[in-house]
Amino acid sequence: MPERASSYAAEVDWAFNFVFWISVFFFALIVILTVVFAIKYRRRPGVEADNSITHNTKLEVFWSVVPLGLVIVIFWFGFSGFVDMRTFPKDAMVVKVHAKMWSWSFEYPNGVESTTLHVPLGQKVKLRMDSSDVLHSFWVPAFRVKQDVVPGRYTYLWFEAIKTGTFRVLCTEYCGTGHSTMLSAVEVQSPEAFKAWMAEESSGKNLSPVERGKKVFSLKGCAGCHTVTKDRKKLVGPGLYGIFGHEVTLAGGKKVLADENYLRESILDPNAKVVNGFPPIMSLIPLKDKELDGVIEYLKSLKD
Amino acid sequence: MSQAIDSIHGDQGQLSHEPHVAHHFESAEQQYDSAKLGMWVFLVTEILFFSGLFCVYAVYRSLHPEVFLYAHQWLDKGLGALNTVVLIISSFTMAWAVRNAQLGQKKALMINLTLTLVCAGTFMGIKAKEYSQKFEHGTTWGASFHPHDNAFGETHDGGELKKEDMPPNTQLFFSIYFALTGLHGLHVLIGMGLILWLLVRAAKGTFGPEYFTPVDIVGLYWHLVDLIWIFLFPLLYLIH
Amino acid sequence: MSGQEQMQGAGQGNHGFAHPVPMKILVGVAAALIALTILTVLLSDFHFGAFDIWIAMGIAAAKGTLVALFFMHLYWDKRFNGFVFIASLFFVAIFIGFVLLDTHTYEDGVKQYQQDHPPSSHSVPLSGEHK
Amino acid sequence: MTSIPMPEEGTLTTKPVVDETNYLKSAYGIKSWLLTQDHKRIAIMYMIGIGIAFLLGGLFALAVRLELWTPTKTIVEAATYNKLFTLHGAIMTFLVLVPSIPAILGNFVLPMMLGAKDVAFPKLNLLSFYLWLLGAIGFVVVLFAGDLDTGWTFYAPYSIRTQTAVALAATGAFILGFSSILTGLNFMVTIHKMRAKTMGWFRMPLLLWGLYATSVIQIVATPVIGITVGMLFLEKLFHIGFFDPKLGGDPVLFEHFFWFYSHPVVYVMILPAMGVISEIITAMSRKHIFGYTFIAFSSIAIALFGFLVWGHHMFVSGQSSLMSTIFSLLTFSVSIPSAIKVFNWLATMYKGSISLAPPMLFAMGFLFLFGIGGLTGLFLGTLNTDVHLHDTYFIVAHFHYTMMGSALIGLIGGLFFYWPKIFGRMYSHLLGTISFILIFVGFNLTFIPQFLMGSMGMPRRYYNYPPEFQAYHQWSTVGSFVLAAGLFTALWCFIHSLFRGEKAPDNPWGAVTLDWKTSSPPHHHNFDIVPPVTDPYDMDDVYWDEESKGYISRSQQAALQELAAGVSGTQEKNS
Repeated sequence: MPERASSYAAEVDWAFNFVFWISVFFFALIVILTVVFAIKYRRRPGVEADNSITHNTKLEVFWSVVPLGLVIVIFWFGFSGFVDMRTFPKDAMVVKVHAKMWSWSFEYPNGVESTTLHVPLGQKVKLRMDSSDVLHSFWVPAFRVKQDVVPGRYTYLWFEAIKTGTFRVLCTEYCGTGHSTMLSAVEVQSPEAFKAWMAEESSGKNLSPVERGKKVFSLKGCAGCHTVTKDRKKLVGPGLYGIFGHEVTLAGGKKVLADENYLRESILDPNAKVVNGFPPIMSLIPLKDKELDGVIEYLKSLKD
Repeated sequence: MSQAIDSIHGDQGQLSHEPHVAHHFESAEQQYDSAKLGMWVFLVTEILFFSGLFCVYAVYRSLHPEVFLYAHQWLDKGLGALNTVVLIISSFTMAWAVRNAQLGQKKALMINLTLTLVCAGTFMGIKAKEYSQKFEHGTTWGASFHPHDNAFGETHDGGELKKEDMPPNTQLFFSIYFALTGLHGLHVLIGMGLILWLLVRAAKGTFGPEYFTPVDIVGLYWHLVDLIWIFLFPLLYLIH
Repeated sequence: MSGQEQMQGAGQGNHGFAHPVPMKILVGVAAALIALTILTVLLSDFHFGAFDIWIAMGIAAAKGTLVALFFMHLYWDKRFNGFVFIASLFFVAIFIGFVLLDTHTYEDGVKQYQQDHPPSSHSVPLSGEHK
Repeated sequence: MTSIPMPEEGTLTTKPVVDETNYLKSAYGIKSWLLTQDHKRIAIMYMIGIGIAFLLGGLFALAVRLELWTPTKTIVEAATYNKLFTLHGAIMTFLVLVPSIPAILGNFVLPMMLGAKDVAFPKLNLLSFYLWLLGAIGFVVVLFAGDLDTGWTFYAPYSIRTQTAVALAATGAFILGFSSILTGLNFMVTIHKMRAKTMGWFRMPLLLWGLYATSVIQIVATPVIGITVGMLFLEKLFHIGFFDPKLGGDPVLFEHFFWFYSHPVVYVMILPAMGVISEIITAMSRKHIFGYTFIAFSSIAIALFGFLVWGHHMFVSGQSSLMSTIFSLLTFSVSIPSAIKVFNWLATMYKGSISLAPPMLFAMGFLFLFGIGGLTGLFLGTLNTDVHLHDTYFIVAHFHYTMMGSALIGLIGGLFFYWPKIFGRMYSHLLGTISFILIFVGFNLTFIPQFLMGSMGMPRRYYNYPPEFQAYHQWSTVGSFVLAAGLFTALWCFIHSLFRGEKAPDNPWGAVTLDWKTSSPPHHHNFDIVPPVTDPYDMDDVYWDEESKGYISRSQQAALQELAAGVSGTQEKNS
């Protein structure tokens, strides 16, 4: 099992090992008996099978009731651990998690947004998660915590980090081509480092439009489908490097100049003018005006 | 050992076979019981098949009761009740037809089968009228749910439908309505096909006291279709 | 059922397993079904609060039992056919019961989401994204 | 029908000799196969069809394993990889595992075990084969009509949005569901109505209890996947909005619908395999089964409890905590009947005289692999460990141990067991043993590493994976090729036996059930005279006959002599 970095990780591991050793015991019992019987009673001339044994109700009831008792105990450990996971502490810091096709973004109570979840050590954190397109699942192996993110409703999850460090976040509910690139990280920092990080982030309000555009571009997950590298590599969507001011051919064969209006319209109503050869599946991403202007400035800045 | 079998094989192996009994059954009764049990097991699969839609109905009615209260006023209770009575009569004539087949009354059997077909036709006619009304109002299922202005105003049973208090997700009701009644209608059509096939064979006089299984089997299927409508009618039309 | 009818049915040279339902029962059951239909329609004008659904379902169940027992021969049939029919209702009950139980217990997550993102009530969002 | 007088060999050189006592030779020509109503011929057609589907599914599996050799792109792009694992999953479950044992071994053996001439509805039996074929063609057409990249579970919002051929795959699954329903219906009615005169429920072989429990599940669960796939079809074409959150639908509702079928269906896969293992272990250990009633009722218990537990697939999917707790508690109720069966099989082997022929090797392999498969299920039924382990490679390994390791090994063991009866040919035990060793080693080498990486943080269905898991993936890929080699060896052993296998005796293993009291290959309509029904596991009823190198049943021989005496007696009277 991976390292233990959350309050109930130890409990989960305990239950895991408990079930593990019970399974090893029964498995060894089955394998040894099979091998011993196969060798001891192998077919030899002159040795007849004792065909008289047909059943022994007492023995059979024994090996029905004993496993039943064992599994009830296993259920109890699993259940008590589960209760801790699903009772949400009142004093937890609520962070809104937005999952979308192939990227995570975290929104703090004071409005700061980030693509990685920064958490102070020992602080209980409650995540309120929603998805804007398909099912995703938020999994931090080090915290032993996982919860699907379902579009159309909020799903919740809480944890308390007990170790500082960076812990990987993965998506475990299949969500399409970029399912395996939908990674993020939980940065557990000391309270001071967290305050410093938060201050630096919230001060970032007066970024220049291009910097803000760059931040929004990665935050809203545009990078999941569009590349900004020179090679204009096609992912699900077209590469956007040097797109500004060039002609693009649309699905109907019509040619359109990719000027500021075209970029603005393609963000506000993605499927109005889809470039030829691409599926019309870009979902609507709500952007504030400053963010929209920032993204357009950022796209304009992508030229050699 | 095989020679012993061959010598015995000659006279005793061949059972006295009645006309309608397949070779692998010992007696007509075993064949009849097998057919009945097979049909009942098939009816179980039909019940489970419809249970999926009844479950969707139950879930969305419990999640959005206001949608069902509002949207069911678009349905015409009178037509629904009439349809239920039509199907009950068709079920009655079908049961009567099974009785006629068992007693070998060929003419009565054909009359009853035709009556059942006529009732089924009326049922589908009334359904078609209701559907056309829905399409006219634009109150269809899921994404294509756009009620036009003529959909609002005075309803069949005197209520008043105003556009502004239409709750969100009203399309759910009509998705369920069209899924349930559509699937049921499909089963009615299949039933009509089967009864037509029975009518043709009855005309040739194949059914009598010693061989009436197909009439009995189609009768069971038809009664199940009626049974499903009996539950469907109050759930969709009589919501209050 | 009435011995005389059964004997007469059996007497007609069939194999004793054909059992025609007497006319009295057929007509009686049909009349009862129509009466119950009228009853349930009339009752729909009265409001009994939470009981409405149960009354409607009760009447429908009564009609269903009538159809199953007499029109579908279960009353005279082998016990196992009836058992198969009842067992299927048991499985349907488990299926709908567990799903409903789950729907109710996760409802608050859905309600809060809909407060924050009210789906536009009138026209359904027809933007291309889910074409 | 009296046996047709044999024309001498030479006269009809072109037309081969019609031999009633061998169903393979009782009629010739393609039409006699394609339109046959003989349950034995339908079983062979299923065997060929399912074999090809298994080959196709296996190739997809090897492609997936090859792609996972390196953390990033090895042979295919992400989109193709998604299609590969989806089609591997869909073909293996819908086309191969669900019909496999009931359709192949069940179809062949069930009527004979009951002493009947055929299943209750032979035409329906042929119809379900052609429905299976139609569904299979549907899936093959999906390959060319845009593939399928939703995972075999078709989960809601993604399966509605994606541009791949989900509607076509849904139709294919619907038709396959219908075929499965009809087979289940056929078997249930046959077991109820066509048992031999003196064969009560508790004198039936345990494979029939397994098949009966399987048909109960097929009849009650399959219609629900039919309506689910139908609704998905309506969702794709008409946007009906049951599962699409944009139209007020609820994706978790789809999961409920899907798993209400898909959990019981894993018991459709395992129960027939357990039945076959009961037959193999008793015959090979020359011992009466230990605890017949417990094993019989545990099959029914697994079938019924199987309907109460589907929620353990959805602990983290947004299902409420209350329901997760209820489902977790009920899930543990299913593990008890499986435990009873395994212990009873072990008790059967106690004090037996165990031959290590290939069927027994596969039966013991089954005990080993099902042991791991069943016990790892405990981790996933426990609530808090499943939160960590859900949708990881731990789950992939678990269900491969139960599906591939138990159901498929049960099928291959069953084929090795019934092969002499089906084709009248023995096979080389050496080839069979080699194939077992390769399959056993390859299988464990493939899936043990997946348990480890699953618990350490490797999610399911990942095209690019974190580099630290590369070693595990590479071991797993090597294992999968060893497993493939083992499977091809088994195939070669079977084909080799068809041509060079020597003639099989009627009862090579000494089983006592009625199907072994027919000739190998059996008569066109199984029995002329149904042999007397004995206790299905009373091994004293048969004795080893050195001359025919097979077992002969004392009760059957006595009945035949008595009948012969009776016939000669009447001939004296009326002559």
